Amino acid sequence: MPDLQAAPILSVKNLRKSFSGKTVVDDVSFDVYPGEIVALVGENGAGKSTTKNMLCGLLQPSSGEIFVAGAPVTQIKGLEHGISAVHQELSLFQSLSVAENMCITDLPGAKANVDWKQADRVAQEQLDFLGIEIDTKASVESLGAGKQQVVEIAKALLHADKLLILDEPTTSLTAPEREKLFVIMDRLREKGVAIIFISHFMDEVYRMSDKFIVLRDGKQVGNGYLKNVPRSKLEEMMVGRTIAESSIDIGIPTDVEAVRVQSLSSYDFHDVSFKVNKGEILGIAGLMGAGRTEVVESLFGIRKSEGEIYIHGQRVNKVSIAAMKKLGLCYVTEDRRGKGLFGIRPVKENISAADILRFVSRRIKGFGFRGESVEAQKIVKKMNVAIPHIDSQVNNLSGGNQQKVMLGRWLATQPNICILDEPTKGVDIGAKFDIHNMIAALAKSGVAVIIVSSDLPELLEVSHRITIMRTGHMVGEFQRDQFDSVKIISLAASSAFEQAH
Amino acid sequence: MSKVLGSIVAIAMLASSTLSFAKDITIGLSVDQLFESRVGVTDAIKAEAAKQGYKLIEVVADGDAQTQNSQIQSLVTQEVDAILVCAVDQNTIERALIGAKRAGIPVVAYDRALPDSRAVDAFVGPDSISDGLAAGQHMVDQLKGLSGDIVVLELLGALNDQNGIDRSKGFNDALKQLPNVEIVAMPTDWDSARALAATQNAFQANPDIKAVFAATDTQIPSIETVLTDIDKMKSVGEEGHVVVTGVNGSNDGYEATRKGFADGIVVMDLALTGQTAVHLATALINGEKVEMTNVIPGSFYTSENIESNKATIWGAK
Amino acid sequence: MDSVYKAEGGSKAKLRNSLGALKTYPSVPIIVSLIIAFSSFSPYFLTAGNAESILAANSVVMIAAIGMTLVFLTGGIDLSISTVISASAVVAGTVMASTGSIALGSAAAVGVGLGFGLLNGFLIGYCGLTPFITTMGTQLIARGLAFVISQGIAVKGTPYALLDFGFYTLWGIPGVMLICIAILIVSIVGLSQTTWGRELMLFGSSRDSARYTGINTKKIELSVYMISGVLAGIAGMISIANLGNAIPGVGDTLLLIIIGGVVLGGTSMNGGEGSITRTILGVGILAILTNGLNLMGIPFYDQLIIQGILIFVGNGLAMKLSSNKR
Amino acid sequence: MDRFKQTFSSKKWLAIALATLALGIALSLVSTAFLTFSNIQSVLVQASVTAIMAVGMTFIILTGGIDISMGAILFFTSSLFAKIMVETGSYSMAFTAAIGCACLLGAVNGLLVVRFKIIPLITTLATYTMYRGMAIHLTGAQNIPVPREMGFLGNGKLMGIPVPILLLAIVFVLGLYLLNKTRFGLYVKAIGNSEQSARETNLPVNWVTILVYVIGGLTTGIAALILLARVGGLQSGIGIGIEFTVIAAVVLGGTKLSGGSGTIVGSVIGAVFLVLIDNGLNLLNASPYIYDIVKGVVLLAAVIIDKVSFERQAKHLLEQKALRIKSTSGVA
Repeated sequence: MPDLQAAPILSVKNLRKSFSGKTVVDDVSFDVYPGEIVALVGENGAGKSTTKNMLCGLLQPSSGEIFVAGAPVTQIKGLEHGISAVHQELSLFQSLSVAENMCITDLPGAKANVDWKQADRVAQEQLDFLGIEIDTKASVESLGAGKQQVVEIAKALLHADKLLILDEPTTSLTAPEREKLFVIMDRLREKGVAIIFISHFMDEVYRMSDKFIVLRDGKQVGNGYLKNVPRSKLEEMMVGRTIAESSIDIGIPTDVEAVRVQSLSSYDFHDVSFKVNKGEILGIAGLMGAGRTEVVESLFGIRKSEGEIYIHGQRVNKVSIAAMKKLGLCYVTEDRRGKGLFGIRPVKENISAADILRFVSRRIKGFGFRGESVEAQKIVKKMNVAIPHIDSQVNNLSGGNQQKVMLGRWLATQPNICILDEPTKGVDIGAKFDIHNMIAALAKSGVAVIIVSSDLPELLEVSHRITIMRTGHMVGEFQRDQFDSVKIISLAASSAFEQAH
Repeated sequence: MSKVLGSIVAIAMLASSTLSFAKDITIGLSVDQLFESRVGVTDAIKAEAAKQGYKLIEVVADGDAQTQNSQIQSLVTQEVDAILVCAVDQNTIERALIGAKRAGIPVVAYDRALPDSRAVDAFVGPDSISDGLAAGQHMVDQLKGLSGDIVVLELLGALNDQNGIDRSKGFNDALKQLPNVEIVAMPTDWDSARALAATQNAFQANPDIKAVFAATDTQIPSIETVLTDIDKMKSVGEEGHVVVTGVNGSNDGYEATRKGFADGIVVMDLALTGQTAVHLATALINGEKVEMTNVIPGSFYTSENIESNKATIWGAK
Repeated sequence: MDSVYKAEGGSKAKLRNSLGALKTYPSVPIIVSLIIAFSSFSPYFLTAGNAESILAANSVVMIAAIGMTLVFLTGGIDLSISTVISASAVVAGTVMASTGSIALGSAAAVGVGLGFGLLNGFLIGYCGLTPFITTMGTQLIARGLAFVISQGIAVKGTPYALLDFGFYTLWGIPGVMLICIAILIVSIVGLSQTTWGRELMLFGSSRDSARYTGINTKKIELSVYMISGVLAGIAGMISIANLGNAIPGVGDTLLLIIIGGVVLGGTSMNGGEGSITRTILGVGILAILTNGLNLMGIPFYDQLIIQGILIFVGNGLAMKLSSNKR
Repeated sequence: MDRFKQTFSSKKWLAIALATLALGIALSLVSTAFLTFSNIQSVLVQASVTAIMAVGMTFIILTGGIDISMGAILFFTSSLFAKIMVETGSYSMAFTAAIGCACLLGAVNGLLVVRFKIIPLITTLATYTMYRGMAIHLTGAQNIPVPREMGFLGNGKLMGIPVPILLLAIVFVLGLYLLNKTRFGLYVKAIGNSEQSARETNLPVNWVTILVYVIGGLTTGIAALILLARVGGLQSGIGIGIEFTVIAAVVLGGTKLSGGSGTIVGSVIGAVFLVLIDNGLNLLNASPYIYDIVKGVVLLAAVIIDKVSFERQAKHLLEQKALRIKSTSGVA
């Protein structure tokens, strides 16, 4: 249990971080005592990861005070101060063994004669302490996601024994794995290790944490002891409002069916069914790893799946990207850099990529790109993209402009069913506003829109209907007039743990 | 650069010192690849050309037919008076040679015959058939007394090289005298590493090989290595000695023969080949008729007389 | 270019334009300085005859380099190009020796190239194997094939008409180079002016993005290795016209020159960056360099050293310039 | 069964070991001469040069690099050795210079790769051309014989074991030690897994990278001396092109060309396997030109089999995930 007699392990006052003049995190102050679990919660983009990075020493704060064990420091030095973080993206070396991964930064024995037995022992002890059975000689790639997560935690604890920061540690875990993790967290607490626990899952937060810090739009909007705060209150703090206050007119959907999915299943989701009418905007809410992206990618023919897909009432027998494009579908991926844009190619080629022929007037069939620049320029203007030149490399654009280029590419195919995956991820406010307006305009023109987003206010603002996914299943649906952010969050964020009860 | 300048100065001095009434003569020398015996002939050519006061442009193709073609073309471009060529392989530079012929430039092939060429005016090189025959004859003399089937290993040169083909022909002709001989032939592409592997494998398959003929004596050390591996290294005259003969005249062959490991080698006369090549070119430039094929037979030396003839062996060091 | 530059106008824009061109084709100044240097060293360098011999001698490398460029643009590599040249030359030579028909010979050469291209393309595009190892395997197979068929000896019996074609020139341009130029034009147009070419470039710059955009990535990869095989076949046929006979090892030594030329031109091995025009310049540099150094009497081994340095420096320069591009 | 599968996938070299064993058995059925002590010794001696180089190449490929200048390093090193031997007659000087120079050329590769960040294939292509030119420059393409005593390296015996096998054993053991017992070895594999993660973890990426190329040079230098001794003298162009055989051996041995995973045992067995193919074709009296075709087919078969087994594994993991999702209920 928290030892309040001792000095706080970490104490921060008025922490602030800004990037090129833009403040991302402002006025964050809290104390962490040994053996305490502090939940750091907030919506996507609230500033959690920036705060985390300052706390584990990856970033230096722009201003504010930090005290480690009572002593002031300007920047945290992870190893030295006994603080370490387990990030969402695992950084393990896949083909190396568990022991090798855990000990790589501090190998026992001489440089030229590593004591592997000792390394195994150290790793084994650490894993034993965490109560997890993993063969220290097994290669990391042969382990499941859950065990990899544990290895990462064990590695972090090996080097930092005062404060551990866990960033969404449970998203890729199964229910039993999650239970094990919680047991581990309890053990650490008993040993006097403090934990900062970043999570979307409210039930987990309530089950595990002693204190909470809520961030919203980069500001700390609340902190204190969890037992004094009911869950609905905490969720309100995170969201900032209870009902969507839409300023955008998204029109009224028709009752003509555009797309229907019937008991779709694959490796990543099971028995998913939904439909969207023309002019309707369907939001798909859920947490990362819930299978949302996989569902829409399957709908677009990128992934293999089983089940039935109907477009305009017609069953699609051979689902492939080409077939779906032909039927008027488009899919704007969430992974802009990796799977969306052609970074080193010019803007115009990125815009015309999905339907090159539409951009050119060809004197001879099949030859030439006459008029491509002009047509692409039109799209650029229409989408309000700010670029130096139509021939500039897309890599050099800002996130918002890149997103618009990608949207422009797909809208140019004149789709009648539009799937947008995280359409405003990493985009500034202005561009976000533009994109929301564009989505509304699309719906009003009769296009069926499916939006996958982790940004709940966004879904509340632009959707006619929101359906919620959790661990590969569809678990609930709300019409616009029933929108309730707190209910939606709690539905999306209930874990398997909660279901079991 | 200094090299180029140096040779220009040297040629200018030569030209002024000899009482030459004709214009400067330039000879293009196209070499397939640089290796020991080729360098030997090339050096002889250079020496003879310098003696005659000719300017010499040398290009080396590094074993590549394409390169040699373009190099010969560039010699034609430079309007040389004659081209001396040792082709990468037979038949690989026909087009370039025809180009030279069309430009009215006489072509002398040296060292490697181009029997099918329509463009070569004269050839000078080793008498490979007689060389092979000589090496074979000595082997026959050594093996004559043996009864039963005799297995002989022949390390071929390259299958696309006239010298290799002719040496093999001569050698096989000689061995026809023995009724009970079986020849195991292994191609080596003139490559010692390949000769090494081939010999190794041959002795694995036929541990009873009685004699080895190497189309080039630079491969004799490889044979030595293999025989040592399997404990069959015996000198000439000792019980169980494997008869070894070869053609060429390199230091490898000289040393092996001198030490009594090899029974004997045929030594090519590189100096004479080089001189003849330049003389043929001179004759052709002057419009004289020359003999098409000029072969220079090598001399066979055994371990008994090789040391006393050291001076005539080009490779001996 | 268009509106933005027009609006700027004036000498500044012109300067920027020419600087841009320099960044796209960093090899141009190298070529120009090489030509100036060599022509001052050798009176024979800037002659029609020499130009002709440079052109004729490099047609095989140039045609193969076009194929390699396409492969590089997809982020792959085709090590089998060199030995497929040999294999198709030998097969074509054998066919011509027995039938006397140039048409049949050409068909055989292209057929062999196509066969190997399809094999590579299938294994890489459809089975997802690594290009390096796959083409290393087919390289060995093609070389073996060339030597098995020819028994290691140049195949004689080339029809006279083909030999004569080897000497044919039009306005001083050798016939073989004319074929090469025709292929160059087709490939430049194909790459820059067709949907296929565009999809290839996009695929090379990001294969995942291409897949997500609905580009048939397997077909693109298959087509590229297929074309590279066919071009190797044509190069094999050209080598017969060039050399007079079909030679089993004719292409084997060319691999590094082909890769060197492409890389020197500034086409990136990571894909999506580069062009056929750059390859022409890259191969051109190597050709001019070799010819000029020969005329200067620099021994070939010193030429190798210079070549190595140039490949490294040239590639580094091209990469640096293109990464800073606008 | 599962356990068997697991050891099989974690010890990839077992595949090539089994293939080698199978080929060996097949050969011994075809020829009685095969399964003799002397033949096995001879196979190992023949494999020693490529196997020693394969040990070095394994380190390089494990970091995700490649060195196609190895053949040229071999050529240059043997040229230098022979040249110094002829000019000074001093063994110690020639040995020191040759081995030192081999390491130096490797270091140049490593430095260029680290400093200019041009991909290793292109970097070593450029150095390949340069080293080769330098070697011919040095010797004027002359054949240079080496003293007969040097043959000891090629076919001498120590304690009844041929010296090349002994040297291979030493290099093999040292390689195993370096890769498995030192920090360096772990770093090598880590860099091959993810250079970025390795940098973020503060591993000495640059030093390790340079060092693997030095090891590549060193093993090439040792191989050069053995080859030189066995061939009996320097022949112009010796070793050129050998790097592709070495790469093939490493890949056949189960090392991933993209880096990160692989073993030295596998590479050495891979080299032996390639020699066995030669040996077998020899025994079958096959045309020497078929060798390339057989090797090409074997190489392709090996990568295809590897790919298929990898995909099976990946599918297995996905199916497990699907089962997990199916088992959780969809109702709140």
